[in-house]
Amino acid sequence: MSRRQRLTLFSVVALGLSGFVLWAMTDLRSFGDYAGTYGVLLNKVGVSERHASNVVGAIVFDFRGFDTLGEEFILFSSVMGVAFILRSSLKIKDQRPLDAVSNDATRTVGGLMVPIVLIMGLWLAAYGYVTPGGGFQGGVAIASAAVLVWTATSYRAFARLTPAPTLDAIEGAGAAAYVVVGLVGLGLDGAFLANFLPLGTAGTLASAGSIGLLNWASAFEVAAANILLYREFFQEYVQTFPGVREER
Amino acid sequence: MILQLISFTAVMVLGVLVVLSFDPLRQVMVNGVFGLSLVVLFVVLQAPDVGLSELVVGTVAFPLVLLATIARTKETQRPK
Amino acid sequence: MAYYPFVVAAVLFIVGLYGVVSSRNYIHLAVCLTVMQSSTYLTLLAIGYVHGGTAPIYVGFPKHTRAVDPVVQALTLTDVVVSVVVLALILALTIQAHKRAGTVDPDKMTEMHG
Amino acid sequence: MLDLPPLTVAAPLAAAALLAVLGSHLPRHVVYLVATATALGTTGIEFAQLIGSWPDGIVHWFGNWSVQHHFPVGIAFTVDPINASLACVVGVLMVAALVYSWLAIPQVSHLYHVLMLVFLAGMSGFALSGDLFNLFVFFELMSVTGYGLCAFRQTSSSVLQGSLNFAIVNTVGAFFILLGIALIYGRTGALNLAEIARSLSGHRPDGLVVVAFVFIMVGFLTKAGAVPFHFWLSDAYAVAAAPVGALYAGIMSDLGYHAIATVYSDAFAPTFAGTATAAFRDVLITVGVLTVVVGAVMCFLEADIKRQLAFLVISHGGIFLCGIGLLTGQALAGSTLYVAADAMMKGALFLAAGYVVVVLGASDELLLRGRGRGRSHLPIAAVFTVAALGLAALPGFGTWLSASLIESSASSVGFGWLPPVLAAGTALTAATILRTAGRVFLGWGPAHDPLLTSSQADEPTEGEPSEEERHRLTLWALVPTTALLVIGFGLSFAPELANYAISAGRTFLDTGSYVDEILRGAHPVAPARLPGYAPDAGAWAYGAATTGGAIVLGLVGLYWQSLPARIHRRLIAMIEGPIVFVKALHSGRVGDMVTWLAAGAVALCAAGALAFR
Repeated sequence: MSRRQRLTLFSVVALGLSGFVLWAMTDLRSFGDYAGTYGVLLNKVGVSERHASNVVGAIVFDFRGFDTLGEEFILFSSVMGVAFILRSSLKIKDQRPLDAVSNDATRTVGGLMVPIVLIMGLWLAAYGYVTPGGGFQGGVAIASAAVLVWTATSYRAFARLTPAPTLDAIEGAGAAAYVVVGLVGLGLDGAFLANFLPLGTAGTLASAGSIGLLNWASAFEVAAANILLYREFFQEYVQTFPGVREER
Repeated sequence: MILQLISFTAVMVLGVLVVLSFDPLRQVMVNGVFGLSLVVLFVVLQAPDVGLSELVVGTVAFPLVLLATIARTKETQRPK
Repeated sequence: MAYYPFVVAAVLFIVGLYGVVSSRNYIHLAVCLTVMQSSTYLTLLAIGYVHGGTAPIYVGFPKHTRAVDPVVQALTLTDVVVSVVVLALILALTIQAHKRAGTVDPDKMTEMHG
Repeated sequence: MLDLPPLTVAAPLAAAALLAVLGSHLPRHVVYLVATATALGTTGIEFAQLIGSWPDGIVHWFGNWSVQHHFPVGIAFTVDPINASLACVVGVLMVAALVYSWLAIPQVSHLYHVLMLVFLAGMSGFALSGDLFNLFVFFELMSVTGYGLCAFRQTSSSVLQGSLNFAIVNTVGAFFILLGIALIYGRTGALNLAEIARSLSGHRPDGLVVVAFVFIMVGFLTKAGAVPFHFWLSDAYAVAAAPVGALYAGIMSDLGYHAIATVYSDAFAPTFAGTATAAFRDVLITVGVLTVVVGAVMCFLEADIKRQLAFLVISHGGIFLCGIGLLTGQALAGSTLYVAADAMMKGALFLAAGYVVVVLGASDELLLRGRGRGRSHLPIAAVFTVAALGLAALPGFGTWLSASLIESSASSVGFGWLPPVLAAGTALTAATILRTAGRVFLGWGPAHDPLLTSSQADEPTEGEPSEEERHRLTLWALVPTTALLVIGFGLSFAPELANYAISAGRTFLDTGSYVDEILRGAHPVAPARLPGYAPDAGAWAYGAATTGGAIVLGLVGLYWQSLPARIHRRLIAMIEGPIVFVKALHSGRVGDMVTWLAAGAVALCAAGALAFR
């Protein structure tokens, strides 16, 4: 098809598609009027049965914790896939112009931000099942702190601070830990990912049983996975600087 | 109610703008604003968990990955 | 207002689809995919919203407060992760495609069929 | 005793995570050993699970969150003999693919093994899940690892283009699924398939239910490569490395079709009961026949071996869809056995094609003409030909037995015209492979053919293999290929297999007992005794027609230019127009593909609206 033919066909199709989508959506209950069984039930029993004050956290790591296992591995394998595709096996030469910024003010602010963002990330991860947040959000925030290291100092400092083998190990260990917690549940309680720890008091850190373990496993996995992802793309970016040659 | 109306409309308008920004660099910026409008909407819809996710993803992960790719593919390329 | 959120979601879906179909740049196309994906976030969260409901987090609230549906929020969280992942993979492929073919235009990369 | 279903996913995932940690420090052979042993172990678990699933099925509730307050609050794997046998096929193919990789590409990075193991887990989970959103999660897991694996050898831009198209089109398909899930959740407030069925039953389907079901179907049809959602598939599968392609072709596509059967019979069948069932049957069979025909024709017109196989996958997927679409227990049984037997043939052929590419240095049939002559190429020639005969449903063997189940079931629901169409498609695709074998290994036929799409490039589509690879590849690499062929052919000799399958197929389609089993923990009534299926005369005729047709059409494909000029000129004039048209549709542009995807979605919605309103 030529471009024009494609867009003509698409305009007809888009018209039909919007019609059907709207037809379906107007059969929903009107906005704000929802009373679905699943959500209502979990809102009712989530805190009492799981002792997790954040019901979303309880769903993510327990009621539907198996979805999250899949999600962890989606992230995990995409990092593997990106590394596999980019094959950044090239050594970045020790070149000076690899730094993102050379402005002192930016560096100072960036440097100050690193601990703040890091602590924020840890806090988000730690209180995931008590207040909003959780392993994923915390993990990405921790990874952002590592990015700030780059803006504040140099690419080399960033690369040295985040050695790929260590990150590989953390990522793999986090992902494996999730599976292992699941398997322990299978061994002790007969169901994969079944809770095997005391539930504790809702609203405190020592609550919610094995949700805490899964939460931390995923926080480590997500943080390492994100840093690895950024690294892959940074290495591509760094190659655009003059003086850096591709090896292949 | 008004807040919901405004944030939904903002998301819609910005989403259309993202698609219609053909220059990649410009699109990254518009996309960043679009991401923020989504965060606001999620908070308005009482979904702070999702809002936080979108915040960390939209302000760090998306722009970083996109900017690196844009920089990498910008140079005039020699054929293989 | 009763169906406005769903209309917004439908608009984003179709507009994102238009972006994917008409795009001349894989980077632009990947971002259009995330716009399409945000349509699914909107649909999910709008479905689970309850007028006057609070967030499904029970700290400092009496237990009988009406809250919005927590399940759709959990689903949306997974959805957000998927969006990052897909974007990263497509962009990685785009970088490699640019190295090999020297272009990021989907329509120019059709050497397979002439 | 441990419950087996979660282990089919957990075991490969744990091994993948372990390899990610240790892989870069271990010698390659150790990495291969760990990966292959894990795949082998997982396959063992899957077979044990298949045996355990007869006849009652196995339900595993993750986290012990089963039905509470009369509602399923967790996620369940619902294993029945049908999906358990598909999981076995996944395992067998993965073992063969890893063994082949070990022999053919031993130096690959450990990331490859990590991705392969996650891919195994993704496909197993996708086959077994009984929860709508969990199905989506495994769909994405399978897809994401697939995108990474597709860009295996990026020496040419066609590899990257194929991978990009794969990623983009499948992602759009996934959004359709997600929107469908959101809609159905908005209606039923449930994600468990049985609970959705209970909630929907007794209500006539309205716009929401129809559109939601169609959108979910669109995503799965995209993964499966049904016409008109298939345009990405031929580009992606043709460029995938042989072992990866064997998995895509052998089972990943077919899992998409299986997911449609699952979602339909476990969740939507009650609300579609009555006249709508007939309409649904018509829709599925229309799509299936279209897929069979377009795939077979494109396959026959292709000169590149890998692209021939890609279109063959599309065409044979259509047969599978027709078997599902007949909505009888026997046809579903036939379909499942067909997937199993055909997967072995397709997997074997992809591995054999990979071998040909490395050893003979090209993937274009015309270019390779006569290059495969000589005693040293005898084994690969034999494997290639035997696989082609297997695809042609050689009477008495695995693929034939399963095709005969579909064939004899079709007329019972008023689709007597269907078997000839399926036979024609089967014959045409098998003829293509036989033609290629004849041209490459015997030097038959001319070196030019104006009908065939040929790049005439010396570089194979999947990229140039290194000299080292060529040197290293020995006849041992044909061992996994041969093993697959033996399994595929031998299936028909497993005692009572067809009868067990028919019985399982009937249970699979019985939504009522499924819902009772999941939501009330009731055990389904075990079938009193096995049906006594024996292939009749029609089945033998079917097999004779496909095999004979394949040989005749293969010869026609080789020698049609030698026909008297008058005849062959008229022939060309007759078919040229449609051929040019169909070829032009396969433009390889992602914008076109997505447009066709959306057009297909609209067409299906319209069909649904007409049928149910």
